Amino acid sequence: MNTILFQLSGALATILLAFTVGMFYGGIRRKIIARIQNRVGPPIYQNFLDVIKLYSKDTSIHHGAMQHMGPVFAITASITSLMFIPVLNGDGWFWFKNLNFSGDLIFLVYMMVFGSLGMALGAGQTGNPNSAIGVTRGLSQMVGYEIPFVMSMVALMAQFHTTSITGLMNIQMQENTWLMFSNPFAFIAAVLAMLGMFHYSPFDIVHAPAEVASGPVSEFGGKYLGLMMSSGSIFAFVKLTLFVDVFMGGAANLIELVIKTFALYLIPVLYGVVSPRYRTEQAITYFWKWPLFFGILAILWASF
Amino acid sequence: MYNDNNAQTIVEYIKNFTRKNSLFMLAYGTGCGAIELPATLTSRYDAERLGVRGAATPRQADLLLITGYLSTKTLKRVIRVYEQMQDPKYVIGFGSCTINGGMYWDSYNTIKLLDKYIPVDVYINGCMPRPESVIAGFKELQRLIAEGKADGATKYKENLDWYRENQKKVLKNWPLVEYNW
Amino acid sequence: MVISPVHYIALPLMAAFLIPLFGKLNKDLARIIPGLVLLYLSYISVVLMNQIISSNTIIVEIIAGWRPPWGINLVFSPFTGFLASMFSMLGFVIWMYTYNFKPEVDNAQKQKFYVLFMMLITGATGIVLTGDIFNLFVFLEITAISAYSLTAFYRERDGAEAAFKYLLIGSFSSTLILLAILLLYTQVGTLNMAEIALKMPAVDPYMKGVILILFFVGFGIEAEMFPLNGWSPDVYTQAPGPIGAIFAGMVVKAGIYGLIRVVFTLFDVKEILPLLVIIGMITMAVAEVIALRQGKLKRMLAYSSIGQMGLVVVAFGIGTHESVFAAIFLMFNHAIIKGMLFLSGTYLVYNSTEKTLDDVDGIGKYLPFTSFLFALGSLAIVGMPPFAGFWSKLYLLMAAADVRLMAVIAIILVVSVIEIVYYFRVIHRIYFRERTSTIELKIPSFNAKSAMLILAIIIVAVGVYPDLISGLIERATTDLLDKQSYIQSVLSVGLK
Amino acid sequence: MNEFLTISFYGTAIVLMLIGLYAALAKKNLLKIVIGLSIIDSGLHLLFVAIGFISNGTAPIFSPEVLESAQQMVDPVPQALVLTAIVIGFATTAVALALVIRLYKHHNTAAIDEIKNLKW
Amino acid sequence: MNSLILLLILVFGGALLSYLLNKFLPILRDGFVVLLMLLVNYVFFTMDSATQIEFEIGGIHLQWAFSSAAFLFGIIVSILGLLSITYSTAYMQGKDRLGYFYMNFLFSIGSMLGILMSRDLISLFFFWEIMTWSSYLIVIYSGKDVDKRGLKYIVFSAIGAYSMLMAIVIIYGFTGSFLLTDIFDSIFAIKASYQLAIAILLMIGFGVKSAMMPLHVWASGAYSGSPMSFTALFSGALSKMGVFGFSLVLFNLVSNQNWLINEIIAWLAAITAVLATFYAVIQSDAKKLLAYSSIAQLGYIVIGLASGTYLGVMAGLFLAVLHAVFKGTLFMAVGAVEKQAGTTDMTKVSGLIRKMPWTFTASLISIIALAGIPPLGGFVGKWMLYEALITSDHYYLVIMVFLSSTAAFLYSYRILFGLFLGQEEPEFAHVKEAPLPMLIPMLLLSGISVLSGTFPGFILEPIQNAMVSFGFDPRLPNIEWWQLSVLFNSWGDKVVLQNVMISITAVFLIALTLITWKGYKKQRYVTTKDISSSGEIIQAEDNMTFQIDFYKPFERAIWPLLKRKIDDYYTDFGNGLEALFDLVKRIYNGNGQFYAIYVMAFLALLLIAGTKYFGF
Repeated sequence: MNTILFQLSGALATILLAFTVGMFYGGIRRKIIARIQNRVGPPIYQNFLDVIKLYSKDTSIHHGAMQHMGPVFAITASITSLMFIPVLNGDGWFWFKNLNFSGDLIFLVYMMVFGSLGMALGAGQTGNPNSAIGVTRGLSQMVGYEIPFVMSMVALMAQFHTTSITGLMNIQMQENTWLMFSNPFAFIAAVLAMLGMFHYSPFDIVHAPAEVASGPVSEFGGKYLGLMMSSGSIFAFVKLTLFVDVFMGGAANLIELVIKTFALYLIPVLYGVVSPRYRTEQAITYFWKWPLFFGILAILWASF
Repeated sequence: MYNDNNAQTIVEYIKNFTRKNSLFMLAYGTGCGAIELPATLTSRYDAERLGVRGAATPRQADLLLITGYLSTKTLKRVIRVYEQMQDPKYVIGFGSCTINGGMYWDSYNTIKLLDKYIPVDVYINGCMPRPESVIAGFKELQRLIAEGKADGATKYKENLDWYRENQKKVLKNWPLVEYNW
Repeated sequence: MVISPVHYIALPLMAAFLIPLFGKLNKDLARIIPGLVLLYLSYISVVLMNQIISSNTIIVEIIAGWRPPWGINLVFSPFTGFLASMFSMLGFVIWMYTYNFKPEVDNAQKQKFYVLFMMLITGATGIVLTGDIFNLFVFLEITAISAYSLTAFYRERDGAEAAFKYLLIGSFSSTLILLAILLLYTQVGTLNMAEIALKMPAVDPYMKGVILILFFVGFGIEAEMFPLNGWSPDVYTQAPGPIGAIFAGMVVKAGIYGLIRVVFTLFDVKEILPLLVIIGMITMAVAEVIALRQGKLKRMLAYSSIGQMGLVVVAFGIGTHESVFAAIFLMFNHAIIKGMLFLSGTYLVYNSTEKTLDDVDGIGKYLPFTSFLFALGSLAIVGMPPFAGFWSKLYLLMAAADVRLMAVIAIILVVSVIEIVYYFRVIHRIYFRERTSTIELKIPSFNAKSAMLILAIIIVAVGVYPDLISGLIERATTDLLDKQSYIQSVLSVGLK
Repeated sequence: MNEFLTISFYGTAIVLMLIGLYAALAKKNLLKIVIGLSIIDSGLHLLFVAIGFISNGTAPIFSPEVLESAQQMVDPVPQALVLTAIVIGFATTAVALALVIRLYKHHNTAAIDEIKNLKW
Repeated sequence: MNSLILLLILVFGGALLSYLLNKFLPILRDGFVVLLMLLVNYVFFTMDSATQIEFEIGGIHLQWAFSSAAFLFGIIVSILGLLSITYSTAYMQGKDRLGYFYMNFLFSIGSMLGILMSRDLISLFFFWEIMTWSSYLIVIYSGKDVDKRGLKYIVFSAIGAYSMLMAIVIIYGFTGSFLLTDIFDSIFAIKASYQLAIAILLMIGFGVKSAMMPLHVWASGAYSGSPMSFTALFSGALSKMGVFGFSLVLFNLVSNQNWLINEIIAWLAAITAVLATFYAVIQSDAKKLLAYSSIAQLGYIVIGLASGTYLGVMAGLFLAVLHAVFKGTLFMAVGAVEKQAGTTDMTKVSGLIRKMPWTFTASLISIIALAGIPPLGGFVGKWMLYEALITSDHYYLVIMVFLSSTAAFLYSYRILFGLFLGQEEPEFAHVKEAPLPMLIPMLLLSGISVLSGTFPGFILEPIQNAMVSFGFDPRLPNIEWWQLSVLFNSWGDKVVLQNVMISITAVFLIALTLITWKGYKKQRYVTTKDISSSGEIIQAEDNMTFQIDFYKPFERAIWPLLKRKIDDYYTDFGNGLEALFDLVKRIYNGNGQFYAIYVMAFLALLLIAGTKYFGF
């Protein structure tokens, strides 16, 4: 009983951490964009205000059960993926222990898709053509970036003969190195794929403000949008943590985690700030050129 | 139906605080006033520092910004958009046209006073109002929200019959489906 | 009356001459007599087959007291008996079918038809049963002449053209065979096949080769081998429908019988067997390929028939016991299945003059029974289980695999695919097109239906349980390949 | 003399057959083709008889004189065969002629290369 | 009576009887076929596994028995057969020629059981052909576009069957026996080149049925053209006969001796999976989409089998079972839509979710399983497949599979969106939920999809039994099926399925409760016509559905791959052949004299060449 309570509280702590960090990262991103555009920009806690406001909206409109459940799918995906990622190295701090022993990379890759599909279903239910257009763009783009991402993951798994994240982290601890140095090509491919994963500019055709309204979330407002924003924040944290765990040797404590994830987070943000938007097929072909090439190199590197 | 003397509870205070600092704005660029918004939002005046940011659809928006005159044709769309927004929601009438028709005061197909058709929380006058006054308008709206006085939506619901009557006077062949309030 | 193989020849011949006489007495009698004769022949087939199978002997019937090798004798062995029984039974089924066929044709015509029909039966059965090479030639000519006439039976069609082509080529066939017989006679001085076979090793090999080639080409014409079969598609197309069945079931079978009798018993030269295989393959490939591109139903069936005969030739050409077994099985299957296809196909294009495939579009709705049987026959002939065609094809492939003729197997299977394409195309047309043609349809009479049904039942029964027939065929194979016992049993009768 | 007779028999037969073959294969007229076929037949029959023929032979009837004179008998079998073959040839020719008449009525021509309703 | 014979007699006799019943007592027909299949299931599941029968027919020795591998596939056939025939009773209501339909339906079920029980190649081929034509007769049942669709199916089936037959007779020629047991023993004595030929020919034979890449062109038309109740069985069970055959060939005939064959097969299957998925993505007819998706899924199965490792084979067989389950459901669901709404064209039909909630639920679950998303059964299969491929060093295959299954999300979403989500158009306002006999099979099958995600043990155990017969050591822990929740790969990494299920369910339920509870009273439902569209007021008759060119950007990106369909090559080949054949046809030019010249020329040729080539 105790252990279950312990685990639950640990899980809750992880979620809170992820939520907070993700939210702040979002705020920081807005701030960075603002500064680069020579603006003052909103306060970095602006995203909290947005989310709380969204939750506190009185009415919420939905077009049917799937729209109601779509954000739930999304949040389920992010929280579950979070549950299966080791947040800190080794034993870490006891309340950040979670279920990471029961899943591996392949599972995680699939779990991360769960949310997009659920959200897509919710968006589909609304009947707004913009939502559907956004979804098709998002899914198409996903096919693009998942391939180099999985290639780099496969390269790592192949190189170190383990498919679990904990296993990869242990290897990094034992060999006292980061996998981004052991297999640089994998890291490059993964980072390039990560650009797409975050759906930031130039790969923001999914939401494409001013083009397809806001894409999948066109009809979502109030608590639904709030839930989606929360899920997005957690998800951003999940992705960053995954990358840190896999490529950068994980983190021994929270500060290290924050620093590493933030450093990583800057890549898509900064790349995005200065980039215009790719069209969907351009995005796909983008991912299927250099990232794919690096992915193949990574696997070759791993297998020889 | 607000009461000045009622102190806000802490929850309401937080709610209002977040509401005022996170205004998702749906700019309905009906008239020439829309040209002032880019200036308001971009580097020089940077409305985002106040938490104001654009929203793509009425579902996500808190604030409806009516920038300029409304012809009867656009009125029905504005009503539609307003009704699609989720509570709490606020309306800013932007420019003289929304107050008295402005330079279209004698036009046969523009409405003269927006407040007769949808409840306006804040008017920003001027033709065009400069970004400074727009920001002042936002500030005013934020003040109202913080004090819990920006309750146009409530008014609209309570006096729906009156609003409908006015709307129907202008809009022949009532085009809207009755909204399921 | 003592049951004797002579009846196979005597009775139909007699019937042929009696039909006009009886026709004078009673119109129906002329039509009934052939049926009775064929029924009787079927009956004696059963009795005689039972007799030779159970006693494991061969019946050698001496005609007019002249003993072999001087006289003409009839040999009723498992092989010849099998074919003769098949002919008579098939003949009976076709008689059933023709009994009410084309009621509008006047009586005199019908009598002519039955006369020729009986002559054809006489000839075909005679070819199979006779033990004398010149007699075989005579029967071949009887068959051929009645076949020419039957081909041109309908005046309104292009029958005469087909018949003339047939006659032209057929004359070459008979000339070559006659020439071969002549040369053979100069070499061995006898016409009895058993004695020829006995004396054959002494013949000059060069002469032997020439004679064999003459026989090969001569019988090859009747057996529809590739460059020699120009006549056959026209004939199948223009002859009356049931006659198509008879051609496929009897005339061609008699031709191939002559060929293999000459090759296996008379000459027994293994060197010609590869030629048989090659010619068979070419025949099959060319015919099936052309059948694929046919726009006329009967012509398609004709080419398909040629293709099947190619398969039979290949099977004989492989020359092992298993392959000959497969070949005889194929002959049997081809007779019944192609017979049924011709019988049912005739009704599908009954009143059409062009008999194109367009005429069968959507006919399944109007002639359900006939269409169903046609479809069943199609499935059977392409070798789908559980129909008869499957087993013969399987045995042939097994035999080919035994001697490692992989190319043969491959070609047979490729050709089978082509076969499937065109047969199923017809089935599609029958069932899944809208009927566009306005030609009046003819519902088969009861006799016709039952005739087709009998064949269908045989097809399914043999398909589900091939042992029904495989025992007989096994005996027939043994008999065909056992040259010594043939010689002995024929000549021992002579020595008595 | 004998040899000459034999050779001339054979030669004539072969020449006849070749003539017939030429007619059957090269002539376009149906009637000529039929005639060609008949000529082939005739040549063949002649060949048959030639094979059975023995110069100065006797009829194949067993009688004391024949046995005593030890003269050779003409082989009777080819003669029998030829009789049959002639009959058959006759029948074939008859059928052929009937067909030719029918064809001529039907097509109004007797040229074989114009009678091509049935092809491919 | 021997229960094998009883089984066959039941099915085949039942088939004929159902035809007669339809003719004389059509009321009893539906009940009869369902009862019959129940009975068949009863006989099948109560059968003693050692039952076997041997006999001789036409001089060929035959042997029938259910091996454990066959039993696994038998489970699919019998259960899916029962469910799909139950489904048909409602789905086929009011169609004509039902006797024909049910007869062939039962024929194909019976022939599948026959294939599975045959322990010799002849009865295998015999039943295989019965299966081919009976399924073919159903494929052409609807009578639409038969010339192309039906012909393609039958021609490819024939090519497959005949190459199989060729392999069979070659085997016979060398070993002198048709019995599988004899062949397994003596196959390695054959010369290597022949062994390779046999393997390739058998692969072609089985590859056609399991829709391998160059031989798959029949599948989309055949799957989408048959009545959906049959397609459920067709794609679910009938195509698995090819997989069954593959397992025979791969494990018993080539048996890891030829790793190259395994590689080639795996790569072919991978290319199949990728290309078929891409084709599925660009389809706009739900049936076609599912058909291509089936091809792709069969690709995964074959990859799993061809990988040859324990986990890979297990993944392949697991996916085979699961594919029957979820694709069966999906075809049934699409059939329900077709029946109720009249079309499955996704550019027309949309927004059925509120009309057919249960059908939607079933298809949602099946789609999640199909896409391989945790926590449903499909994920278990996918996981095992990936782990097997990675641990056996097939890295690029993993990428291919991953590409295919990522692109599969596209069509997964497409079908749900196209049929059930999106705008609710007034022309489909009349649509009602499918009747119970159609719903129950769907829901039962989707129940299996759900259950297998958490408790895969109940499928994995029969699979392991089957694999033991292929010569693998059993590796599953010896525990009850509901305890089996941890799957290991050969590097020792694991996934704990029950944890996954618990965490996903818990989070989902909590989030759902919270979001529902929050502001429940002020939550409003609006119709799909009430969407934000720049203030435009959408009237009921305005069609706002986005369905045409759904994945156009993706299509543009992959266009180089799809530019030329394999089908086109076949068509060109066919046209070329036909032109050639037309040339050949000219040999018979109609001039009798020419034929005579052929004769004389042939004679002359033989006389000249005879002495030289034939020795006389």
